[in-house]
Amino acid sequence: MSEKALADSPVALLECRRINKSYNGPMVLSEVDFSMKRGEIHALVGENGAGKSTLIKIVTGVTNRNSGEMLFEGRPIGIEHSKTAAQVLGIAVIYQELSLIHGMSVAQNLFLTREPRLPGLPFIDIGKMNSLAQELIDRYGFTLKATDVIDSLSIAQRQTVEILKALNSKASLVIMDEPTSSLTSTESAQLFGIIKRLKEDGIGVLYISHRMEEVYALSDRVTVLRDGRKVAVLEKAEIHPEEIIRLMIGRKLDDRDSVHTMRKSDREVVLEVKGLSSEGKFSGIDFQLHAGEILGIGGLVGSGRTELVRALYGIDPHDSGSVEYLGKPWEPGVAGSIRGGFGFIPEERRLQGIMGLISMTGNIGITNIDVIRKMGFVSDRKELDLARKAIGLLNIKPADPSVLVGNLSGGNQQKIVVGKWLIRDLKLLIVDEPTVGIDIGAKEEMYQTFARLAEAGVSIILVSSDLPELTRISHRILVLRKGRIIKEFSEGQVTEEDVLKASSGILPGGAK
Amino acid sequence: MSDTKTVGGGGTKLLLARFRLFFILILLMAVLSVVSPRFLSLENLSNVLWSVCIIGIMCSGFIYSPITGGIDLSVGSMVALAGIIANVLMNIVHMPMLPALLLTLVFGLLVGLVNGVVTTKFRVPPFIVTMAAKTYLFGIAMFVSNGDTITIMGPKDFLSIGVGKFLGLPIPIYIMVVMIIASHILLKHTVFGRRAIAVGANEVSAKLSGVNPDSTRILAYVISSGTATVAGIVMASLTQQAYAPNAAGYEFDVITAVVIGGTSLLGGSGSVAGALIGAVMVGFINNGLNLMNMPASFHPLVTGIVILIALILNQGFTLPAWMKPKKRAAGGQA
Amino acid sequence: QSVYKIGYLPSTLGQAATKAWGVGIDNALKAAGNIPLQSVDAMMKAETQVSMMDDFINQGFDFIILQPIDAAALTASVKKAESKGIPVITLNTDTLAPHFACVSMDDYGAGYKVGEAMAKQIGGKGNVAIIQSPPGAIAGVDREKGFRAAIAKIPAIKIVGAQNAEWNKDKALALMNAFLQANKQLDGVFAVNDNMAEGAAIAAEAAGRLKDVKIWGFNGQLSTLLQIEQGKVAGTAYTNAYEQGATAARMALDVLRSGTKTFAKTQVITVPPFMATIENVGQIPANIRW
Amino acid sequence: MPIATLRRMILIGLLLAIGAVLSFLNPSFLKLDNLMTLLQEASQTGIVAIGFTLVLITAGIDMSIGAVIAVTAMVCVNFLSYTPIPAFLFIPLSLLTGCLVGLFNGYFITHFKLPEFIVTLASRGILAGIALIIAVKDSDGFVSNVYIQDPVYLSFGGTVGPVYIVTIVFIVLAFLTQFFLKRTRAGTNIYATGANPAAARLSGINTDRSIYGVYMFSGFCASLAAIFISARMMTAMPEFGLGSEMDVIASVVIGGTPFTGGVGDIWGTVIGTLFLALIKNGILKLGISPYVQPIAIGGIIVVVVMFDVWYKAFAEGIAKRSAYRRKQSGEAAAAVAAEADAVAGGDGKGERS
Ligand SMILES: Nc1ncnc2c1ncn2[C@@H]1O[C@H](COP(=O)(O)OP(=O)(O)OP(=O)(O)O)[C@@H](O)[C@H]1O
Ligand SMILES: Nc1ncnc2c1ncn2[C@@H]1O[C@H](COP(=O)(O)OP(=O)(O)OP(=O)(O)O)[C@@H](O)[C@H]1O
Ligand SMILES: [Mg+2]
Ligand SMILES: [Mg+2]
Repeated sequence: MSEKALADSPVALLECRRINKSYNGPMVLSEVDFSMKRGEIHALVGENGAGKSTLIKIVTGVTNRNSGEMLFEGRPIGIEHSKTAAQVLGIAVIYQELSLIHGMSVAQNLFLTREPRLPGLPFIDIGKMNSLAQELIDRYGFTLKATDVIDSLSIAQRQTVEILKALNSKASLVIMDEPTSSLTSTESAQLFGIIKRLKEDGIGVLYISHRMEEVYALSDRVTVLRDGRKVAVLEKAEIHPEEIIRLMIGRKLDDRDSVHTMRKSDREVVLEVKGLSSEGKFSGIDFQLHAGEILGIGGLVGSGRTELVRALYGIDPHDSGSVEYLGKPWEPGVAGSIRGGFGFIPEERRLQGIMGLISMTGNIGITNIDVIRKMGFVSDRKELDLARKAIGLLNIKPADPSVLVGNLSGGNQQKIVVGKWLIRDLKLLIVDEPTVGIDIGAKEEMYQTFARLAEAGVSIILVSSDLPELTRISHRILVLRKGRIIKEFSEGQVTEEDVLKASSGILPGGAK
Repeated sequence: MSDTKTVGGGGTKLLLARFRLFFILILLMAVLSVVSPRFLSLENLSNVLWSVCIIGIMCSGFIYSPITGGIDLSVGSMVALAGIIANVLMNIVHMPMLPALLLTLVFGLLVGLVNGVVTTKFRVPPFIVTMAAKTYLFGIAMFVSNGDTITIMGPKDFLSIGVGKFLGLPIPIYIMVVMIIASHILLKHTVFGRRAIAVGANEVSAKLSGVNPDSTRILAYVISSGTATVAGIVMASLTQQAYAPNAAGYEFDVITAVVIGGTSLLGGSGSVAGALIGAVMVGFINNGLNLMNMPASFHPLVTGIVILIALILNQGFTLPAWMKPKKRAAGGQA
Repeated sequence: QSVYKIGYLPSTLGQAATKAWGVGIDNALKAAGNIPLQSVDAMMKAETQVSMMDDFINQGFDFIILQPIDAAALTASVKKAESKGIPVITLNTDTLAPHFACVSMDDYGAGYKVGEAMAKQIGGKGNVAIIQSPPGAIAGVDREKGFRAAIAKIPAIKIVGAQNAEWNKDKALALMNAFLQANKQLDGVFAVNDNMAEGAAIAAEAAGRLKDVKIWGFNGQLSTLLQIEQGKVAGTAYTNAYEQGATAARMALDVLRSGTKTFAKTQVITVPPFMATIENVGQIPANIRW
Repeated sequence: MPIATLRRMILIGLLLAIGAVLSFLNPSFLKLDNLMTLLQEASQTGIVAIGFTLVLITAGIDMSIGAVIAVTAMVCVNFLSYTPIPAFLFIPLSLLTGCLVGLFNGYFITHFKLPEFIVTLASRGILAGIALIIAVKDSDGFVSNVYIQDPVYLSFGGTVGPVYIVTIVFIVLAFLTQFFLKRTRAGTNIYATGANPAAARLSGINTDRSIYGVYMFSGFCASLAAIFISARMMTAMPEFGLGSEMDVIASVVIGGTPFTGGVGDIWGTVIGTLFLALIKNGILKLGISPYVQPIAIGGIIVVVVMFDVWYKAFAEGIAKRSAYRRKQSGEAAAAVAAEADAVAGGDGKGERS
């Protein structure tokens, strides 16, 4: 059968009917219907914890459904299909959590379980594997070496390997769970090209993203989930930004434009950094941070932003330069920073932010141990109060403080990471990519929280690759490039494009 | 159910697990009392506690090494070495008892410090560091004692620690109970306890929250070695003997007790009370087998099987696939 | 006269008996002209002892005094040594292959005598228990067999329990507690070494039943003789371990000087045991207490 | 790769240096007999260590290997004493013992999700008991260690030329296992299982099968070693091998296979085994107090691993810095061009550095 004929055939590529699921507790999915066609780009959207990842895990057999029916290319899929079934069936998945094997090369990862073998023998043909892998990389135009070890790649590069891995299987359905959450705009653009190519080849793409622009631009149809129920399926013509958001979160959001005005602060200087350098990471960093100011730090991936804020917080040492905090010389160090009123929200949530096997209370308590301690002992009651406060503040779901954080949805985990700082008495909050994986409603809430904090006099350093976010909420933006401050936007109107150009070394003439 | 009990690595599930463990213990006691009528006598139970006290004392401190995501295999050798050093100080250097025991304790703490520093500052996996320590501490014990089986003849006060009684119960039982309670409070209600759990659960996250993972870990090994030293002193006085191969392999008994008690070897959770129950369970099994006069060959076999059963029961029983009732296909409508 | 290289290879150096043999050997060698002795510790592991034997052979020792951890396990090594012209004396445990000599303590016979002596102490009737060595440890097994043979002759004495305490004092202590619990009437306990007898005595004393239970050990090490004098341990099968070691050393020197290298039959020398009890323990002079 | 290679070179260098010092201090060291027995010792540990390396690669641990040796030896002795089955038939059968134990371990680890350490520790106890129970007894019911005289069985303790058979088997097994690890899908799956089990599962690897596989192989290797040990000693004791876990672990770790999983290979283990055997032999040779041996071995393990950790950090630092410099100069230009394309109407000038 030709591809064209396949795409037009009446049998849906994937059909889910009345799927129910609970993880020993409340229903995570109830009576969810879902269907998609060949050659279709279908977006699945919903708030954090709406059940998107769970639905695709059920489709791929990683998790079992409680009840419901599933058909793939017209054939029913059993309730306990094996973990490899997704591959047997021809479904390729890019999971929300990266699933590459460290210590192995790009090629080994791309061909995992499908390694080419010497003709007639059970032995792997390493040379062939590497050349096939390199071919694949080149075909899609990525700059990777097949023999590079995964550990040496940046997060963005790893994400591209993940994408290539999915492309490498001859799948008729490709599922992507937030594939762009850690990609830069260039790589994202590349990915969109690939997605369109897949569509042309008659392959269905199921796409999950919290970046609404992408959803509008790409999808042929959108399914909206809310609290584990399907609330709507929108055809191409019906896809309107306000409508989707309303369906997702049940209310409208303010309009946002892409041009923002920067404003200088004349309040007292909280932090003054002079000539801060750390070999191989950043050098000659000078800036001042005022009370109640949100200082954005932009730059390409790998420009040294994370390293800079880590050094400021005192996790990593610096080589030279000095820091003044509240007018006094300051030697960065984590414990001292926390005591001094710093807060820090790290970049990689699962690795650095949460303790998955521990309850929300425990996670929040350890950061605020100074608040709940008394002569070496801790007060359980105070700790619980803090946890309740954080849950209320960010509307964390479920609202049970004894739930293990590892069992929360990705977005709610991120809320814990942020929330545990917000309940403290802060003077300076450092946030590194705070809204990765957070749904649009929660994002807005978080922006408002930042704005409120700033109003109350808290200074915020915001590292973000999300340009709309960066330009919209920052009062001032520093752009880093190769570890140096290449540009400062402190007044006038700034567009996302200006920041991007500066990050790439193309300095706009306008501002400053 | 109130939430207050669930803080810091608790969770309702763990609470249930703890009760479950208790039920398993009761079950075991019931079985043993049926098998051997002597089992439930007060005197026998006190004897079991007496024989468990070395392991129990070791557990009280050892538990911090798995909680912080490590392990301390050197505790067995430390017990033996502590006895030898205490004997050297008291009967060869002729120090008075109290300073001698304190000095022994200081030595034990130093060993823990070395273990901790090597694992944290030099980033050597704790399994290897403490396995090596187990080996060289044994060597040192052999070296110091010249390989002798030393019979400790005095001082009188020292010998009465092990065999003396207070209110009808041997003194080591009191030592064990006090140390277990202290350790329980340390784990559940102090800053150090919280930090130890946090470091075990996610070191990076703990670090970003202002916990110093290295010093927390070092302290964990110091405590572990320290309690092993106390156990060594009690054992020396109990057996009136100091001998390098004594207590060899006790580290495995301690690990078994702690794991039965619900402590994860991966770090981030642990229960001192559970560890005590675990130790008592192993003690009961041995005692029961002795009472029944079961041939020696069957002891390790039965103990191993009971341990596996206890672990499986404690973890929440999962039926093997082939034992599960067959489910009808999806949702019934297919 | 050339200096001989003589090696002493006990099961472990850490026990009073193995130590005393070593001292006995060393003293005899010193007396015969400052002949050096090298001793190594196999730490109770047969595999280790075998590889140490191999090493002694490779290093070209002239004579090896071996206390085999296991009769069967060391047979191959003894054979190998003698085939390379290195005569071997075994101490206490004979191996299965014929070799130069075995200086033995007669475990079976001594165990038998312990049985008789204990039976007399408890008046020819009652309950007794045995604290065993690990299964397969030939010396312990022979002692137990001898003891059982003696007790079997007296129908009024019942063996109510036999358990392994792995030569350990603390295990013997816990075990004795169980014996005391399980048997309201317990009249005698035979521990197959002194160490375990001492452990049993601690338990009996703590339970207040030391007077009722006659605890016997085996070996006759210094501390146990002391406990016999104090009335805590009822008796032990004492052997003069110094003399045993010295005998082995003197035989070694004789054969080295004679130059004989092959032996059709193992020469067995048995050192007689002495049943030490509170009545006669004073007869053992201090210089042969070890 | 160069990191691992260089480390290996250093270890080999050290090996040779210690050998040289020893042969200088004690002439009997270089005797062929001594070298061959040294290799024999190393091979006995080494065979077990090969299996153990695979377990470590899956980030597991197998504490039951010592007890497997004991039980296998007992199984063989039972065949010898009570059946007329010839050795060449029952030896393959008895090798199944280890595989069965591995199956048992694998079942409890994968099905009940119990920690590897505790499962294998429990099976160690169970096996130690079984070894005693099935041990051959004399007429009074006491364990008696059989003196093996079966010529076929004993031939396993023999030599080909000057080389012990166990050494040859060790080398062949090392080659095969290394090839299996690096060149088959099953081998790759083992690495993936250890490096990131969740990701491996998502990639469609049956991690349970890998785990069953490594524990069964580890058991198999222990059983194989048991044949050689008992043939060498012409007997089998129910406590054979118990406690040898530590030597095996030490060899593997000195060889450079870490506890974290996903990394390691057989050549490292081979070198580690030789290293440990050499140290032990050396201490014996130099007539140093036997009590120094544990002190020295413990110390060496710590020093080697400490060096490892330091060296890895050092080498990684260098690699990172040079990669960073390369990036700064070369790839930056490409990135600039790409970004410039993406930004419509960019009027700035591309920066070159
Ligand atoms: N392993 C688990 N055990 C228990 N509950 C879980 C588990 N995984 C997910 N959940 C719960 O299921 C719900 C749906 O989670 P899911 O990961 O599907 O959300 P999502 O829509 O992908 O959200 P996000 O956008 O934040 O990734 C959440 O409430 C979450 O807490
Ligand atoms: N010590 C170092 N040696 C070599 N290269 C380094 C070093 N530190 C950082 N780099 C490189 O420089 C980059 C700086 O990383 P950093 O995470 O600070 O960038 P970023 O601007 O925060 O980007 P991201 O969006 O990934 O957070 C890294 O990707 C790494 O490749
Ligand atoms: Mg998700
Ligand atoms: Mg960053």
